[in-house]
Amino acid sequence: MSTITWPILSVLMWLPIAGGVAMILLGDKSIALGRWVALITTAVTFGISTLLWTNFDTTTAAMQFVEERTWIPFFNSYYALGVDGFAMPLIVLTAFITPLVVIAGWSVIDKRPAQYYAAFLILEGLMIGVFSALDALLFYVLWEAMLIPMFIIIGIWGGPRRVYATIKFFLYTFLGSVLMLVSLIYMYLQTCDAGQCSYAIAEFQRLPLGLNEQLFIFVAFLAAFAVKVPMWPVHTWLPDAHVEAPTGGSVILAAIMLKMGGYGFLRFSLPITPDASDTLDWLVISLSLIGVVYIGFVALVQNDMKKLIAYSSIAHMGFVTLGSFLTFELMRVNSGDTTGAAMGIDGAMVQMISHGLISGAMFFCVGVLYDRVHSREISAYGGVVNTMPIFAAFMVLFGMANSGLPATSGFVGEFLVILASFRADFWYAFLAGLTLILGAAYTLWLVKRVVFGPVANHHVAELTDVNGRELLVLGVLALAVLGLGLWPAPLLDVMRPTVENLVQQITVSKL
Amino acid sequence: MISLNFVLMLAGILFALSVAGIFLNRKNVILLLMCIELMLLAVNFNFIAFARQLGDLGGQVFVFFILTVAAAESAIGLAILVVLFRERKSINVEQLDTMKG
Amino acid sequence: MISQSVLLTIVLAPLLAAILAGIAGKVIGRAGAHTVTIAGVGIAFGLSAYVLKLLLVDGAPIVNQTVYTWLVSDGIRMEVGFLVDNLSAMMMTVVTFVSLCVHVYTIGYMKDDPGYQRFFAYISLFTFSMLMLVMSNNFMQLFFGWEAVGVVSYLLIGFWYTRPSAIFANLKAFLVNRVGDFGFVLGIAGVAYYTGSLDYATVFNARDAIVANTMTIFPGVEWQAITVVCICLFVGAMGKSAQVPLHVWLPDSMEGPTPISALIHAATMVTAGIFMVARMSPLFELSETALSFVLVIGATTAFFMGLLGLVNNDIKRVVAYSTLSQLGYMTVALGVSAYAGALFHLMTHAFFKALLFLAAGSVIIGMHHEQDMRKMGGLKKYMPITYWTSAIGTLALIGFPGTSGFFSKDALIEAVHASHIPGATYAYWCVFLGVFITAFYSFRLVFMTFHGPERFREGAAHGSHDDHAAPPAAAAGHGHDAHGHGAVVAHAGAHDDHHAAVGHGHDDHAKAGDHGAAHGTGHDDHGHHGPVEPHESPWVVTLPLILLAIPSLFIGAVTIGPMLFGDYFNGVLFVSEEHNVLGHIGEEWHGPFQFIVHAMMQPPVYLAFAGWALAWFLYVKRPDLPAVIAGKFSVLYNLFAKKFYFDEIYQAVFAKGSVGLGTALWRVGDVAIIDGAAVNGSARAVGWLSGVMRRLQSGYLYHYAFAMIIGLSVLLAWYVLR
Amino acid sequence: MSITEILFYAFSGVLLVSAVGVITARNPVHAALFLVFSFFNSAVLWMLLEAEFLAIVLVLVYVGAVMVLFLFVVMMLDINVAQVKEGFTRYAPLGILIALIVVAEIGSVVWVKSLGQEVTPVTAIAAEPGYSNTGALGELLYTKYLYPFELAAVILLLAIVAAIVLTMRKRAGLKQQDIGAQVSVRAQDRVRIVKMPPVIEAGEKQS
Repeated sequence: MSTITWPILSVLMWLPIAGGVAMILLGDKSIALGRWVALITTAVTFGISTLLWTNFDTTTAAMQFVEERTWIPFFNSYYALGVDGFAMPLIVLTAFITPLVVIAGWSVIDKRPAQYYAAFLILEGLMIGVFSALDALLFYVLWEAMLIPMFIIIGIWGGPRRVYATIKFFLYTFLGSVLMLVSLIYMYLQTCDAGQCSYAIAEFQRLPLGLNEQLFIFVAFLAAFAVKVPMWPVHTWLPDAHVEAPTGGSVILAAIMLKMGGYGFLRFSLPITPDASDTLDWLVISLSLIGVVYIGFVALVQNDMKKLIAYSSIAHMGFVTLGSFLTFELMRVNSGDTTGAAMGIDGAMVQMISHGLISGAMFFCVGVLYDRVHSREISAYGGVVNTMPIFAAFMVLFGMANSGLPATSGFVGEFLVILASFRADFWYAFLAGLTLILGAAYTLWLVKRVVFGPVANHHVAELTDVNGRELLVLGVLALAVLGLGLWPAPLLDVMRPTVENLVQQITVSKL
Repeated sequence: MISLNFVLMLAGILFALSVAGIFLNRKNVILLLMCIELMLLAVNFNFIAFARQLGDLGGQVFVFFILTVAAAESAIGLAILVVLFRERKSINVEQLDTMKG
Repeated sequence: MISQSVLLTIVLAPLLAAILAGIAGKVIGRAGAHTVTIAGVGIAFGLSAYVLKLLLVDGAPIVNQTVYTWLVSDGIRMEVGFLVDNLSAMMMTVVTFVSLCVHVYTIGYMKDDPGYQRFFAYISLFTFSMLMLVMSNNFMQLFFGWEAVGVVSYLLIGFWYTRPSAIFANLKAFLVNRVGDFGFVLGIAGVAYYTGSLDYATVFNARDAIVANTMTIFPGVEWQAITVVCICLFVGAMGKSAQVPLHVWLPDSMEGPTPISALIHAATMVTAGIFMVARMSPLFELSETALSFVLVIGATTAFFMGLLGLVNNDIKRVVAYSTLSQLGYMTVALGVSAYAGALFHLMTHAFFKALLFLAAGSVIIGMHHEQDMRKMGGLKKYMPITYWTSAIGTLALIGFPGTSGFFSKDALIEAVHASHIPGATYAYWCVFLGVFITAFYSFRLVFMTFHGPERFREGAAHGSHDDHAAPPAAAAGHGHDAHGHGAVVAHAGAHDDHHAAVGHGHDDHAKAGDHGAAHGTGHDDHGHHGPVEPHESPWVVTLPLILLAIPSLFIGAVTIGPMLFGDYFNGVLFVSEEHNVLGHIGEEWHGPFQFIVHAMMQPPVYLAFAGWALAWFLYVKRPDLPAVIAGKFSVLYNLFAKKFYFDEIYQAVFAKGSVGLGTALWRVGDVAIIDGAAVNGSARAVGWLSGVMRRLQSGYLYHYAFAMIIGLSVLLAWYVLR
Repeated sequence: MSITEILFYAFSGVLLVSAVGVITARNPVHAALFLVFSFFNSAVLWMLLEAEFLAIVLVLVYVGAVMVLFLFVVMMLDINVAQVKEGFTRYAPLGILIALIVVAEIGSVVWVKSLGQEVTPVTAIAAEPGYSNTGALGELLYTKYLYPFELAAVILLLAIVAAIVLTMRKRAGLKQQDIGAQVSVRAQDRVRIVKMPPVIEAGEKQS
């Protein structure tokens, strides 16, 4: 029972933004204070987000903690917030990762630190807003607004090719999302024709649409979300963005921003255009599988640690899209039986959360090394374990999690998706399962070349092991990764009504 | 009674003349400005003719505003011209290609 | 009644010990680390034995209970729980017993190693994982244990992480295992699909649902679902139990310290595949195709991997090949539905193979980390306990009548003989000839090591200028091999396997970063240049040898009755009537003694004696002959020495192929096509277009004015003429 | 044909002729004078079209102010007429063609599509007794069009300021008063207090 009477979602959304503004006002001179402001703001946000979890009603698929205020009366658009089983875990994840990012950047960022933190805080607020927006216009505005802080983070604190990377990142994501805007406006006009103009996502989901309309809308959504996920072949912005981004930027990008694509598929594509999804699911599934296998091979040959992890992110996110779109194939193969559909979506969601933790952790690991040696090249390392045993232990743990070891969170999502995809087609499961081999190959080869072996050069010989701050970040992430891997049931319980509702919703044709 | 058509035709010819003037005097900014004045005059004719025809003084009010804006425009235009001449010692339009892409 | 808390204690005691030793290793120190882990494993062993007693003596009911619900998705409950019946109780006891022995042994073996606490943490963690695997009551947890033992094995093979060969071997081991796990996961997915559950009991009850289905994997070919599922599951077993063609990791895994070779790569983990297939016997029984597949793979492994043991000179690798071959025997037993026989052999093998490995380790300690058998000989008088215990192990391995290995192996061969499923004849010949080979290479090892001249003395004399064709890489790989006796280092290239090329490592104690001088202190007592004087190992090493020798000798005779022909596995293993070879043999069962008498009239025993005799002839009587024979049959010799070129082929096809494919996809797909043509290409197209368009921008005001006017008149014309 | 029509045609003809003069005159001064002349003609025509106030404004503002401005500028700037007129006829055919097209288009709208006939004339506003064009216009401007009117005033102000800002320049070597600098000056900028050791001259000592 949601017993919270105060507007918790607004607080979650605006508190970090207010903190960010405060950071800008404080300026770089009082950065010692500013860091604490940032940390406390994010920590409090995380604290509040846990209330979201504890007060969440796991028996209903309805939106919870709903707030609604008129926003733009002319468009009948509302500042409407609310969460269900999809949004809530992602919000908690966002609130969980951001304090870690703040801690990770504690003494590392010396160029305009106040603005650095401000960007992250504002970004956090916007991301929470995206996950909780119930109004499509609000969603869109926040969705685009989110690009700005990330653009700034990569563009100012990024590496040498940051300009290329930021522009690529921005254009890619923007190109996708303007198409989404078109279809949102189209649906808005459709609601007007139906009598009551509305941008409410729930209205869109109820909107009766013909197959052709659905196909266009679906493709527009696909453009927006596939870029964000990212799916093959619109993935090439991600490695570049990751390579150039500062550690914190990479973490947020991989851990949370990529999830927006998956979230979008679940929130928009599937329920709004079920028939188009049915028609085009082969496309999404084949792109996902190509992503898993193709990207797996590409990841194998990367020389740059961040690029490797970025590619592995793409491969892992392939599971999200695969799991989300299995329903229709399942119905076709098993003559209308949707058993397994919920498992696929469950798997997709768990994969999102778990990938958020693991890829974040992997990027933190790279960041730890980068802060010391200032190189991301794999060949610049070797035998790190000799000088940084504690770090090496974490790196191996996260590497194992990244390759989907049971008892780490990385396993849960992949396992569920493989189980579900086997129901649809043996070859789906076969190709998806290849990630067990490929994921282990590229991750552990990375671990082998970086962590193990004799000390490779004097840089490695001079390394010092993780300090307390880094230990805290990595330790917290390790606990989360193991915790989710050992007992994922609470997460699944939170999502169950929403997932079942979604499956039920998408199996009913709108035609 | 002056027929509306004749006034409109007069304005049209005047307008066409000023268009031709822009083509002819393309190098002389002052003459270009004058042609624009002439063009506005042609437009004003239409407003006035319709104001009379429809018995609506709104047209004349518009002419009033056009005159105001045209006066302002020519004042600023000429000021720019003066500055330009001061800089370049010429008002030859062909030397003004800083907007070249 | 077996309470859940007992079971939890069995599992968690080693885990807690591992965590304690791993995280607080510095705090509790070396003695603390081995104390807590031995205590943890000791508790686990004690309670396992207690549970076994409860089951067997007190007739406690089988435990099948859930500890907690891992997750519920789409109606499928995935739980963590325990199934303790006679099978798992047996496995638990064996695992914890061998593990306990290995823990004690490690105190001696690793005493100078800087990673002492870490090592104990790992092996304790391994014990935990293995227990989770065998005690599981569902596929999910089985898979957890399955992967967890793989990870610990990965960590332990790469224990000496500064050695390039070790970290190459551990990556290879993990990846090859992952290939198996890939099949295994598909099998589990299939099980979940057809039965809607992952719980053993539910699945076995619903197995008819699998049989009823067919599936089309390749268009036009209908497969029985049960066959696909079973073969997928067996692929997992092939990875873990190192069956051809996924066997390549096991010989390389000898890069790890010897205790773990004994514990993981001989006694317990590699038998997980055998255990799993036995557990799944209700499923495998339903598909004769799958059984045939199992049989053929097992037979191939049993015979051909044995052949490789003939030519190897590394003491650990010979034992490793014998492990491969013995795993093949077990798999053959599974293939002919003699699950009990496989498990029986698994158990006896666990004891005698752990014994052999630990004995080999003891020899290695005694020889100051020399692993090449050609540098040994005549050790009998220096290391009597090691000699006698390894002799017992060898006798058990070759199936000397009366030893435990004899009972399990002979029953197994009988079972294959009695079977009629496709492939049984091939399998019979494989295991039959395998007996001879096993006996030959086992005694070759014994004779080369313990008998004959004391070759280690010559080795030191001219070891430093050995003219082995050691590639530079090998030399580099040994740069840190700082033991102060050059002979050992120089023999790096002596091994005939190509892994010397990547720096084959001796089982030494070199630790990362211990470059020469730094390490010297730890080995002061070993750091002599003169002839190596072998010595008997300390009691912590010999005690486990003796402890393991006892069951190696006797456990077969004691347990063959109930396990093979009795009702020990009733209700656990399922054998359909037409496959029941053991039942068939069991009709003639009149006790162990009669079994021996009966076996003495059969050829296998004499084959074993023949192998023994041949080994004696070639390595004691005429030690000059082997080289001559090798020269005569150089093609065959090279084939064996190169391990049938599996490594080379895999390296070329899979490793190089993947990297090549990855590079091609990246360079061509991503960089050239997607980024180059599509992304930057569209940017360039826009650039080109604007380059064209900019010519329109002459910069002349009047051009713009003209354009406006012309546009205006055109617009007007369109408006007028419309 | 009434007298107004005759007057209309007459002045129209003169207007067109003088317009041609504007665009063809070689000398910009002549062009400006032609423009003045056409404005005068227009003012007459506007009176005929019952827009008396605007006619007066046209003469006063345009002829009186704007055109004088033009003339000032023309005379102020030393324009190289020959250079400016160079290539005069290069675009002439195109210009004439465009002009003809525009005329044809407008003509077709007016005559072929009979725009004039479609617009039904209302009773002339001037017919009411006591009607004053200026008064009526004023009433509209100060009521209905008050906002635009004020905006127009702002635009004019803007034009004034802009014209001044654009053309004002500081000549080098010209001594000018800088009020800002004068006001913001501080004492220490002007007076420098120098501490000096007392110098005792040799002669003083003696005396």
